[in-house]
Amino acid sequence: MGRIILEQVTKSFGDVNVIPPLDLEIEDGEFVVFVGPSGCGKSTLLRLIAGLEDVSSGQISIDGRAATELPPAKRGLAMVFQSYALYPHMSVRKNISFPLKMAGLDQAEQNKRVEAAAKVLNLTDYLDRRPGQLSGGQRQRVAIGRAIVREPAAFLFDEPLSNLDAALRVNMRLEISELHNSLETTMIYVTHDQVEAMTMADKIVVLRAGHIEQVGTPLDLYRNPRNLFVAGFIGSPKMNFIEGAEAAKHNAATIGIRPEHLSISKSEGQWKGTVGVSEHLGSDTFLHVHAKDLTSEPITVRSDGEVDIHHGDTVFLSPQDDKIHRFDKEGLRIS
Amino acid sequence: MGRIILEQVTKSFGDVNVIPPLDLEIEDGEFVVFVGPSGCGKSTLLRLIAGLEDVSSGQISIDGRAATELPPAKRGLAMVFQSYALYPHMSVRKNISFPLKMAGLDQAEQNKRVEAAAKVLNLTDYLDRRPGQLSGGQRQRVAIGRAIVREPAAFLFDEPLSNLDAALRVNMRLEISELHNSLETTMIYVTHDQVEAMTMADKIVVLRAGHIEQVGTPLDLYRNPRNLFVAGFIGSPKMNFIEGAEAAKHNAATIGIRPEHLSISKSEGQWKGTVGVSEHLGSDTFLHVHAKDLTSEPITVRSDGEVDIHHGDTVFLSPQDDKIHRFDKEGLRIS
Amino acid sequence: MARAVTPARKATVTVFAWGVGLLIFFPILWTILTSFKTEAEAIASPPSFVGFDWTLENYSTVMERSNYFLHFLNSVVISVGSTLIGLLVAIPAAWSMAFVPGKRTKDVLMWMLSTKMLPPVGVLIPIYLIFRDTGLLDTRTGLVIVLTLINLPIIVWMLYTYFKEIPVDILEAARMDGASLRAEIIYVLTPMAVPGIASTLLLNIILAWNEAFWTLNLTAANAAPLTAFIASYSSPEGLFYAKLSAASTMAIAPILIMGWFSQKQLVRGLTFGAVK
Amino acid sequence: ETITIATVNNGDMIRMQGLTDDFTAKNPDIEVEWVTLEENVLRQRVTTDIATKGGQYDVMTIGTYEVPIWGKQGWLVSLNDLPESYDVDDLLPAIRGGLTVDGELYAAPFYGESSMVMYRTDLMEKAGLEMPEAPTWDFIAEAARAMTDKENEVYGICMRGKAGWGENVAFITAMSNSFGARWFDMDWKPQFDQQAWKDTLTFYLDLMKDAGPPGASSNGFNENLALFQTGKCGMWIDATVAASFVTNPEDSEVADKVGFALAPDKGLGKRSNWLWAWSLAIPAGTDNEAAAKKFVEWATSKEYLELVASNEGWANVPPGTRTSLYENPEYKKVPFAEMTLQSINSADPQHPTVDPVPYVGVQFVAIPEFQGLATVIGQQFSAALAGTITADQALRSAQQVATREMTKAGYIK
Amino acid sequence: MATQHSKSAARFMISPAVLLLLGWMLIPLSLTLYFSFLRYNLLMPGTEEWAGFLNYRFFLTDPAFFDAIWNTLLLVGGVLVITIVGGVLLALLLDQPFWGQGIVRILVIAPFFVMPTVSALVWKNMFMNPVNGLFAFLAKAVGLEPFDFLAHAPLSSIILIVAWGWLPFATLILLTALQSLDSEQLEAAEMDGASWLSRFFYIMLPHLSRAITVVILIQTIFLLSVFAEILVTTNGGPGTATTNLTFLVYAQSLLQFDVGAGSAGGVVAIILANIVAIFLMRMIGKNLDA
Ligand SMILES: Nc1ncnc2c1ncn2[C@@H]1O[C@H](COP(=O)(O)OP(=O)(O)OP(=O)(O)O)[C@@H](O)[C@H]1O
Ligand SMILES: Nc1ncnc2c1ncn2[C@@H]1O[C@H](COP(=O)(O)OP(=O)(O)OP(=O)(O)O)[C@@H](O)[C@H]1O
Ligand SMILES: [Mg+2]
Ligand SMILES: [Mg+2]
Repeated sequence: MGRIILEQVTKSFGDVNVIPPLDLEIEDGEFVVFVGPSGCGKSTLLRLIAGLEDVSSGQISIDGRAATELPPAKRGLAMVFQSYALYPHMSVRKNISFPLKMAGLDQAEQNKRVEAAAKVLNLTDYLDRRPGQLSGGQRQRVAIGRAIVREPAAFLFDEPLSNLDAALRVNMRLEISELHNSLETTMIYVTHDQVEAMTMADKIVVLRAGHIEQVGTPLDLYRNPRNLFVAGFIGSPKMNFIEGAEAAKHNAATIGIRPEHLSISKSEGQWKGTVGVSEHLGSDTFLHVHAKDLTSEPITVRSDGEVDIHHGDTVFLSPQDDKIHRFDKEGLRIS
Repeated sequence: MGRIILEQVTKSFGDVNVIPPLDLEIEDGEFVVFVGPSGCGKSTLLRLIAGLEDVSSGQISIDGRAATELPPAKRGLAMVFQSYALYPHMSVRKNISFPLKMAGLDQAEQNKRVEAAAKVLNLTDYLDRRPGQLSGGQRQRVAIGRAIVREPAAFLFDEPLSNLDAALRVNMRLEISELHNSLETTMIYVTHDQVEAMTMADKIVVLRAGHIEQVGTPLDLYRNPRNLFVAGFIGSPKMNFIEGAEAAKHNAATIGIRPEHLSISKSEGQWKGTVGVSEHLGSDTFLHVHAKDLTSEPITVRSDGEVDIHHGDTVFLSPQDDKIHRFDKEGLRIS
Repeated sequence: MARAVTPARKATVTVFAWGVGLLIFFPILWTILTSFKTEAEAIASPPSFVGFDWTLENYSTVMERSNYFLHFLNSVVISVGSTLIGLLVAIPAAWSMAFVPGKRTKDVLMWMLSTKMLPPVGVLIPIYLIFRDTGLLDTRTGLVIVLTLINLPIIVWMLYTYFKEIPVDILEAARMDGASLRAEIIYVLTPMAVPGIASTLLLNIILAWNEAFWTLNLTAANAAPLTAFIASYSSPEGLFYAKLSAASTMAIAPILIMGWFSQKQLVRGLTFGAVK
Repeated sequence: ETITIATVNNGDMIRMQGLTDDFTAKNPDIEVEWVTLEENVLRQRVTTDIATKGGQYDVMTIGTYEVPIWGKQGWLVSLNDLPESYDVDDLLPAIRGGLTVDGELYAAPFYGESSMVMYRTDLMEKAGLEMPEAPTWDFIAEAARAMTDKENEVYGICMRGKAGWGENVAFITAMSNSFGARWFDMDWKPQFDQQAWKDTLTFYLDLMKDAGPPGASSNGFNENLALFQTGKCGMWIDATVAASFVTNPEDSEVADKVGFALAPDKGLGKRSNWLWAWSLAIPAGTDNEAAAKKFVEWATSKEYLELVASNEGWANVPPGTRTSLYENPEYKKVPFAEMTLQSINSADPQHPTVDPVPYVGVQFVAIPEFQGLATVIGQQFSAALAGTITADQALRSAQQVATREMTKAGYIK
Repeated sequence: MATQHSKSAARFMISPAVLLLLGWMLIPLSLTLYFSFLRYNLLMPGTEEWAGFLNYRFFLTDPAFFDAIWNTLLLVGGVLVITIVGGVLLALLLDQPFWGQGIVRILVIAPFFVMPTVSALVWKNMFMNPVNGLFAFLAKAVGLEPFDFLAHAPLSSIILIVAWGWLPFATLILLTALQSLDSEQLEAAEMDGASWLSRFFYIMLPHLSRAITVVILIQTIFLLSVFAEILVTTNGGPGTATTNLTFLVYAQSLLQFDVGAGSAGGVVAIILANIVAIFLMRMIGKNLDA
């Protein structure tokens, strides 16, 4: 249940080729996150899997069955939309039972399953409300409820949290993770949020312009990004890149070092620079250090807690040597 | 230019008293951030200053002039709305020059100022587009552009970044900060985002139900929150609170310790607990530790980089003693 | 713009708005008043506003003379019938255009609207011949068909604009939930578009109710609606203003009352639909 | 059996509708459905129906304009076989003549009307004049000017001015007959370029300008009726049926001050009164011919007149159809009875004009093209009355339009 | 949504509407076209014969023809101007808070429910009549000469009557559009120093442009075929002052039952209407996309 295979799938809208041939395997029970810049084709890919768009060529199979030609209703997948897409004219109960009604289940069975789902999602008290009377987080749970009652082969989430405020996002993130742990159903999740991708995924798929740049576990991508793009995309604040002489010293065209792997000191260190903007979060401080001889961009340094360094100070930075990433001229990792 | 004083300002909507008497002084050139839970009156306060709402009682003065009775157009303030409120039927150029046109400036002067603003905001290439053809970040810059061409006494921002995606937010945040550095105009900024508040503000005003809970610099609030509310509100992930016996040991009703001020160890430490969910960000790991004898909520611990601790492990936590915050029965800080 | 409105200002606006409202409504008010006058008073000069002998005579004459209820029933059947059938045909069409737009969608829509521009007098004879040969003359069915056809473009167009406002997501969600096309339209689209559909319905009932050319020319005794009822009171030899006023009042009363009750719906639907 | 009857919404017809029970009592197997409509709508509908053989009606109410045209087409059932008791010969000869084509009676007259002068006896007296029984146009003009008192909203004369073939054209055509004008000569050549027409129109316009009410260019029968009833007209030349309205004290403020006279003449031997009869006809091919005939017979019979008289009084009997009615001593008491009869008798649809014409009809020309043509010409006349064009211009375009239409229709070769 | 499944479903679902309208357009239209080339008078059956372009020649050279086109345009334009200007003003008024909003709204909407014949009769006889009408009464009351509307300003009077009937429709649509204007935009403009008038011209009016196009589109369709009001009040006169195309075709086809000429007129009217339509569509097409 829930193994999804894409073979040589392509998609064009008119003349625009959005997805070049793409292969992907998603194992049963996996939590896969798609990330990539805006417009790279994440949603399109999800919609191809869902059957909401036709593939231009290639094959999709779900659980070993060819699904390329199946209409969405027949694929046995459930989707949670960014906007939740709840039925505004139905009560929460009706919303959740809608897929069951469509499947022709009898009323008693419908009720049983709805109650069960509501319990899991803490929605029991809200079953008779309309979506318009719910808070954002509750709505999201209804959307998930509608998806889980059916016991689908897989869940598809398209940026489900992007409409929520920061506090709710954190909560919902935890809830979805727990849901995955308890249901053990395949989940495909699109997000542009670093933290979500890193904390939720079993496997992250990094996309750029419809291409898969790298597939791997979050920490794998964090530690061993295959190329400059992935290195820059994964991690926040983003990795600092240094080219030229300093990179050559490491036998690379470019080297990368994450802000959290740089230590800063007023007295001594490898690279010298001047402090530009510094951002004090209390828990951390992000310092933007201008080191003109290394790179034109400021180098971001993260240091814990509060540091006694100010705008204009001259400082020295020292990278942790084993955390330096090296890339060749084509931007590929050298390991 | 830009000194704003509120004296005994109140605001009620019908029966609902949204702002109880409130005093606040904002110095010229300051960057003040209003934070507080949703519905606490942040926007209302901003709109009172802008003149978009009438005060129910009290006085507002701007630059020493009584402004309480002035219509918005006469107060010399500029506002950037959460929704940007761009004029959809006008080009970017027209949008930005609108206030100048209203002020009756001649065409040449208008153009000069628009070009200058566009340059600062990197909008020169987009001047002839309509807002509908711009990305979120560009729109926001147009909204700011419309505000800065006028050289107002102060800028008012109502959650200007909340519509943007994470990456853009970071950029825009820096841009606004830089703008403030270069213009040195008073800015009042409403946000519910921790990072924005901490990194941008000269002074943060924490509001709860129309009351000012505390006013101070970001680090001041981080280090010396005046009460439980401020302590819980400032900082992310939020401070852990412990009551009961453990708190009593410190002569307090409640003690608080931030996740970043706890160290974790498998072998020894002050408090014992079991690891629940752990979230790996690569750069950090957030561990949720259940310590039943201390508190029913899980205690959040932040540790740098990756740690070799897993779900279910028994661990020990040690707070940094000097970072423990103590609160009395009323929730007020004991110092 | 939640600044307090001063009572003085509100009072001024109130007086002004009522003045304008009454001015616009005045012809109708006058008609209603006239319907309670005698024929002689109706043309009296100077005209009297309320200081006349109120009489129900005109109403009783009108009720005696013609079968108001038959006409009324015909009007209801014809306007409601044609609107409902119109909706039945238009909803799927509007669905197609709003949710599966093609290159030609706009053209099709515009073409549909342009069929509305056919001047009825130009095609009366052909239609009359067709109706004669199909036995549709003076039948409600015939009128329902004609009115459905002439109002269909407007219905399609209004629904299209309403549907455009419905997020596609929700229909896609229904599809993911296993709904067939039919289920999608019946359970999801239609209920969501209720305000829009309701105002389309109302607007078209009004248009059909007032349609006078076809309803007059294609009916005789059995299917004649209220427009024919009115036509039997306008300008005979002899004075008729009071009786006409009574008849008019009776003809517009049902639709006015319906309009009254559905005013909110009408306003809301139109906001939601015709204008973004 | 159900018969559907299309009628015009005039008072007499409405009354007939109210008396239907008498008919159904006598003919229990026949049911009657009424379609009552305003004149223009009615004409349009029955014409469409009969011309396309729609078969929606069994009895149609039509006027003297339609009967000759439709009769010639064979669209109507001949009524020559009405029973003896019906007494066809009792019908007024002028009326009967207008409904007969080639010896076949194609419609039974329900009521007939001509036009006459109605005047205010009090105002006439005040002006120091006395109305002769058969006035001339010159007297009328003099009297009208004398009676006019615009300050007090009294206008000496009210005449039709609203554009329309049944409105101003009917009136002016009847008037032109007395001035010696005609629509067409024997070769169907329009005659609007002749002096007689110019005299007619100039006379009409001058008189209306001096002594007519404002807004006359949109006044038809009803507008003038309202004016007269509210005491604003000194004289009103219009249909004889108006007499019963203006003398009805319930509706009319001047009921007891009205006198009647024949329509004026110009000394050329023709008076300016028209002739019209609303008549019942049966379309050929109806399924219910027998029942329809029974109805027509009932509605236009002597017994019907008595029925109305016994129910509503003699003044409300449909006038202008039967000689016997005017011989009835009861009816003779009605003030306008005599004048109506005289008016009707003085009209001759077969020979309406001073000079010979190829057409039938006093205030119309019984050819199909007349309605459209006359509507356009009526618009010109009303424009002249409104003062937007001169009489000459109006006649010139009338001539032009008429020539065009007649050429197109093939009358002028 | 653009899958093969949904595309074919769409084609299937739109077809009833398209087929019906196609039938409605093609059958009478082709008959009309055919008749327009015949010498065909209903009152003279049996004389139908091929007439070539005779009917067209006569219709197009009718002296009233150009007047009719001009009147049609004036009528449509005049009513549009009145209803849109009036509608905007009314919408602004009704958008203000005041007591009895609901009732006033109904009062304003009510004329829309009145049948054209009735409204024409009422206006003509009870208001515009220069002797008995209410306007005349008012004029006399203030010592003025009553104005003879239908004789001296016939087209304007008809425009007034028609506009009265359509004003509610425009008001309704514009009012609802106004209510959908984001209040923050107005506030932003206020912060930018815009006066009320500037806000109206620079913010509200552009916002209403889409609604205005909607009003123009729907009303034009109905206004092109205004007929009852003319028939009842002036019969197309005085002269040709109030003859519009529809009335001209009516005079041709229904007064003298000349089906040939009427059909030719109908065809001409259809062509002209479609020229107007194309012009409108151009304009609307842009505005509707938003
Ligand atoms: N119906 C369509 N017609 C044409 N182009 C389309 C269509 N839908 C999407 N695209 C294009 O395909 C590309 C991929 O779009 P998609 O929505 O999959 O991006 P995404 O990765 O989900 O971006 P985001 O993070 O902004 O949601 C974009 O360049 C978009 O413009
Ligand atoms: N026009 C109004 N009428 C009545 N109550 C209002 C009105 N505007 C705001 N309120 C109430 O005033 C309180 C403060 O609202 P305000 O918009 O200032 O909150 P906020 O702090 O900006 O919240 P958020 O973070 O959600 O934007 C809320 O409880 C709100 O319900
Ligand atoms: Mg997307
Ligand atoms: Mg707010």
